Amino acid sequence: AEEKSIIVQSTTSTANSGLFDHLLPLFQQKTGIRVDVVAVGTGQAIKNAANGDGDVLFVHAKADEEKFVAEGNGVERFDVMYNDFVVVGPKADPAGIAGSRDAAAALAKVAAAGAPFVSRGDDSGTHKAELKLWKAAGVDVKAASGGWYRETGSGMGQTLNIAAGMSGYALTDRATWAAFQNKGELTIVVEGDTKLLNQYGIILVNPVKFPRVKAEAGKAFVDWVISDEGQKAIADFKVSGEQVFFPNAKKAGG
Amino acid sequence: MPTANATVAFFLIDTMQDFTLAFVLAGQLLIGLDPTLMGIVGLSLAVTGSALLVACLIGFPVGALIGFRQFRGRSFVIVCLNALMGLPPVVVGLLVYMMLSNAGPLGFLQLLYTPSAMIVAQAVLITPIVAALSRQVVETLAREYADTFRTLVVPWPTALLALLRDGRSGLATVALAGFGRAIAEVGAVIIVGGNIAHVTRVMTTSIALETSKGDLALALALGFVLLLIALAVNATVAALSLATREAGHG
Amino acid sequence: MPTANATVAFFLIDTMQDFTLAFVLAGQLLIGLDPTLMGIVGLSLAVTGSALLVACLIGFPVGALIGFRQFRGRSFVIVCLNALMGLPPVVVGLLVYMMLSNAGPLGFLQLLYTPSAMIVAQAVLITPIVAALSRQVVETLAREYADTFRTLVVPWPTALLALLRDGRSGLATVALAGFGRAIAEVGAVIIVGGNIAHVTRVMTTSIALETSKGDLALALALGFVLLLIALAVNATVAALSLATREAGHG
Amino acid sequence: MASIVSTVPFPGRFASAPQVRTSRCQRSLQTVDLGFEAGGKTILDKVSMTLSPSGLTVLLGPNGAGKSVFLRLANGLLLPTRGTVRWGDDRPTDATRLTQSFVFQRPVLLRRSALDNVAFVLKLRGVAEARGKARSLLDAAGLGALADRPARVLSGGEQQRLAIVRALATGPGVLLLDEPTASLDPASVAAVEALIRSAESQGVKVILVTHDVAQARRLAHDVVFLSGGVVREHTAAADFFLSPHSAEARAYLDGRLIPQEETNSC
Amino acid sequence: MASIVSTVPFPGRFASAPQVRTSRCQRSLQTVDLGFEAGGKTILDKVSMTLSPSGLTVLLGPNGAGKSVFLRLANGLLLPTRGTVRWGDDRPTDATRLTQSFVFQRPVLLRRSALDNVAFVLKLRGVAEARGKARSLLDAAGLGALADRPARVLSGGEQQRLAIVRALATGPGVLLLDEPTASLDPASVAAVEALIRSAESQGVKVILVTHDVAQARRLAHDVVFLSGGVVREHTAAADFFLSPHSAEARAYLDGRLIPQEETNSC
Ligand SMILES: Nc1ncnc2c1ncn2[C@@H]1O[C@H](COP(=O)(O)OP(=O)(O)OP(=O)(O)O)[C@@H](O)[C@H]1O
Ligand SMILES: Nc1ncnc2c1ncn2[C@@H]1O[C@H](COP(=O)(O)OP(=O)(O)OP(=O)(O)O)[C@@H](O)[C@H]1O
Ligand SMILES: [Mg+2]
Ligand SMILES: [Mg+2]
Repeated sequence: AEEKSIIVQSTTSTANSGLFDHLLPLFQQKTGIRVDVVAVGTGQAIKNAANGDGDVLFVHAKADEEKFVAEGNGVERFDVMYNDFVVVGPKADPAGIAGSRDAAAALAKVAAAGAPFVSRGDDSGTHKAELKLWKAAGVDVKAASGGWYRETGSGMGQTLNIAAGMSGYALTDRATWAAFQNKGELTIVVEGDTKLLNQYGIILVNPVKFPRVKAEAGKAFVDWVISDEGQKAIADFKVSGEQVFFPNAKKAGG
Repeated sequence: MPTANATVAFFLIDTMQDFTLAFVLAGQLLIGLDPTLMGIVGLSLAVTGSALLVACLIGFPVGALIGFRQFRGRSFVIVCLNALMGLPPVVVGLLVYMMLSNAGPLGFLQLLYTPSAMIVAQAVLITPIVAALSRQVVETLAREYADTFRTLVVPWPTALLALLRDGRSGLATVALAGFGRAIAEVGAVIIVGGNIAHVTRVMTTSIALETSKGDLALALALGFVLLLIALAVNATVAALSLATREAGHG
Repeated sequence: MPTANATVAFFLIDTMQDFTLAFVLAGQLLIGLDPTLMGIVGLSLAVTGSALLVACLIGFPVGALIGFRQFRGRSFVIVCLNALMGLPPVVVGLLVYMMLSNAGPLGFLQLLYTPSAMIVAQAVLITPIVAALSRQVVETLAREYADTFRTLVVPWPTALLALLRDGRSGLATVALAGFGRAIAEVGAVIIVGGNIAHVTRVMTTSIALETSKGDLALALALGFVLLLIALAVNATVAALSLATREAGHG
Repeated sequence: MASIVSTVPFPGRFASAPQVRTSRCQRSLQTVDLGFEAGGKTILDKVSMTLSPSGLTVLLGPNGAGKSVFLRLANGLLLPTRGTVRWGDDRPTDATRLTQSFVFQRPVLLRRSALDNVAFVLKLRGVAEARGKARSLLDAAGLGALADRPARVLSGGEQQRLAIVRALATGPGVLLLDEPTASLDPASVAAVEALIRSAESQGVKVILVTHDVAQARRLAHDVVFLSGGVVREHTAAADFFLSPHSAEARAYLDGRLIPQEETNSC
Repeated sequence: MASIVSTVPFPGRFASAPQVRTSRCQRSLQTVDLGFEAGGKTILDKVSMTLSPSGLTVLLGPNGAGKSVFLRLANGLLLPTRGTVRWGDDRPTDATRLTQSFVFQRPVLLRRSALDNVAFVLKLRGVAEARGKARSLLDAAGLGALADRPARVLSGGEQQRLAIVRALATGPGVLLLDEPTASLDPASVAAVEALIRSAESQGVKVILVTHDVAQARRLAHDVVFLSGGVVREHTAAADFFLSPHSAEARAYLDGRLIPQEETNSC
């Protein structure tokens, strides 16, 4: 029997957390559909999906996702889950922000101390969230770029590697952080601010616009992810014994 | 500052640990014959092998032709060919992606995110390299043979074959350079292959993935495995070409 | 299905648009002499130029030595050297990262995320390539000269210099191959350089960044600019070596 | 001499060589005001002469006179920078080269076995069973024992002989021979001379460059004497060796240095 | 002959060549049961002989006899597969090679100008103002006009002459000459012979390979005759040319083929 498979365009941070390794076998066992994940930058994932290269888009950049649907590239967006961002930094904590729950204030201190801050600088969901925080903190990072503010223009894991290498601060999603192996001197310094929530959405690529989209199998995946079963599977996913994604599909109206 | 010194010492042990850990891991991976790893290694070899075959089938004759024929604009062609050795993999990946994308002219072939797409991308990447280096290698021999071939009125296809045949030991190194570039390449295959587990994941994309997960030791271990594969391939080629050279015709 | 067909036609235009847009953008970038872009181009050339210099200074003599000296285990050394052409940039990046990181043995140099680190990584990457290809190029000449040098009792450093000198046209292609590999490389420089805006951002890391942002047209435009730079460098080298060849000594 | 021919390393097998040339009608070589410059030097200057369509012409002249360059121009491997070369009405082209065989002063052998070197040209001319024929040609030339050796390891004289066998294998109408016996032992010299004679007697035009004056004496119908890139004389052999017209040729035959003023060669 | 020497292209400048050799005491070349195999063939077999430490020895023999291989073994460029070669008490090493100059049958010139080819060996021997000296050596040899030409474009004879100049430039104690006049015009042959004589008269040991029997007659003190890799005789020149002992040498001198049974060469 020929194996059915779909392609999901997603982001490196989602894939690197290990979530898909947990979810996909469950889904395949149930439906017989194999899910192939292409993990790239958020922008690239959306662009790929907009070219019809993929059946499902699973990212965390709400505004861009809504635009994607509005332009007719996707059928409908569903909230899936959220996790939260944390600020990590060197144990030595040169900016003295450890333990703070106010992310914007903490970042302002980092800027004031001129301590190295490593930004993804790649227009990803995480990067956009970070820029919002800087705005709230009233810091013009564009001007500091190249000085204490370092735009790495790379993925989350790579950016964390760089933060570890230069003992700098960085904003990361908790899932990637939990799965990240090269922590070195880094530790979480700020967490728990409500401004640090990170919402994930899932969209079936529009089969009317892209006739080659495997609509049935794709829809099955979307439906499963936002179903009770899928949501429970997400809640069950743990990194080092810790839950990192919090399902919220029902609330968002799936 | 005794504490600072102690910290430094600790770090030293730290990366050295990563390093030795990588060796141990590489050994374990190899001894364990982990089926996932074997699949990845197999795909790497299959993709790069196919791409190299294509690149040699095109690059050798093209390089040899440019190497021995005199024609207008030859220098210009050589400069372009040499410049194409600097084709960035990511650019090749993008170009191939645009062609093979569902929104692209060849989308109907449904090759994107398949090993075939990776073969295409690697072949595009290394064909200019194989051609440019073949040109250089063949040119030395071509200069030696040129007058003899002209006075004998050797038609160019025959001349081409003769140059490729008699220059094969040099061309083996060229092919190995192409192989090295392709097997080590990640930028192109990750764009057109998508690094999909069990489908298009190869050694280099695995290394990139583990690096971005921060598992440097595992990334390095995979790198050592890749180098070992490259070594095995090179040794095989060397053994084969030594056999010809011992026949005295090298 | 008229609609489907119409849609397909529309899509075709879609990636083609990206493509033409890339050309237009590349033109604008070049004409506009955008200072950020110029900085990036300058850094690319400086890093790759320095790395190539190091690679040639080491790789040429090493390759030439292996090319003309007979010693035990020579074939083995050649196989290893050829295999090192398949050194993946990411692995090189990791190794250099581990050395230069604060936790590494050379961390005190504070080179990580500086252009120097990128030079080191590229040099490590291409030195084996330059050496392996030089070996091949020099070997032809070395075989020709071997008996003459032996009967004249030419000490090896002199022989080395003579081979490098008289084989320079072939070595130019080798250097260009090394240049191409280095200027196109992204995996190593992004790990040790960090692609930090205004500090260590080069052409290839910019291309990778724009790609991951999904701005394929801009990524491609940068790729074209990079190719144009490679073309310019190659043309310069060709002009220089043509000058020597016209003197008749090629 | 006939008795030698049958035992020397090149028995008269030329008559049985594959006859590929479609037209045996020979055409005379004519040069008009031929000149060649390279590296900023005039290497040949104002060479105007006509060689008869058959018979053996010897090209004599000191080192650097331009003899090899002349042969290359005649074969069309070099293009004149002035004047013209014609075989009958034709400039040298692939078509004329197909009827000619050129043995270079430093023969270039393919990096293959001796046998494959000969088989290569036979295949090129569409001869069936090329390898078998090549082997019998080598056997006939007394090189059979060397057939499977890489051509590159042959001795100097063996290489030269292989090049001659290869040149004759195609059954040419014109033979351009650039010092073909320079490295040969006396017996091989005699054999090659016998071959040349035999070819010539079958109507093959031979242009031979040699420094072996005795050989020139033995073989030449007419002699062209070159020095400093200039034809000093073109004389029937009998006259030339009796008393050459030009001072340069006299000096050459006497083994004296040609006065520097009159030449541009060394 | 003396009057020629002063006008020929190689005036007797050997005496003024840089004298690098530290010890003029020549040592005799002695081979014991020397054998060489390659490609599965025996190329030299059981060569045992002693050459006197001075004077000119001519090595004669048909093509493929093993003459060039013998010279290479003597110089130490090849290692014997059997037996030994000794210069006095020493095996061939860099030290012995430093006192020897070898002109190959096919001289290899560096891909540089003629001048740079000579300057290269002078620099190698630590001669000051190498380029200036090289130029005067070329001038003295009548090759001054070619000094700045790439060596690769020189004519065959010019290349051979350049190689000889280069070999003499280092002032060797032993000269190994492999058919050095094969492509030379008669005047250059005379000049080279004069040079060889002059070197020899100063105590330089010369081992000369040639197919020019007349030249051998003019120059040889003793003759070693090789065929099929075997020394057929080693005779004083006077005796050899009067009546060689071996059938092979007689055949060679008569220009006859050496009977196949007795040789392993072609
Ligand atoms: N490309 C070139 N550039 C400069 N000089 C050249 C070039 N080709 C040939 N020559 C010169 O032209 C002259 C004639 O060369 P040619 O080979 O025809 O001499 P030749 O008569 O065959 O001499 P030989 O008897 O030594 O073979 C030589 O002096 C040579 O140096
Ligand atoms: N590496 C090799 N493998 C096989 N045969 C070889 C090798 N080297 C030399 N020979 C053979 O050894 C024989 C002797 O060669 P050598 O060059 O010494 O001859 P020679 O006496 O100098 O002849 P010539 O007068 O033609 O120069 C030749 O028949 C040659 O083919
Ligand atoms: Mg000549
Ligand atoms: Mg010889």
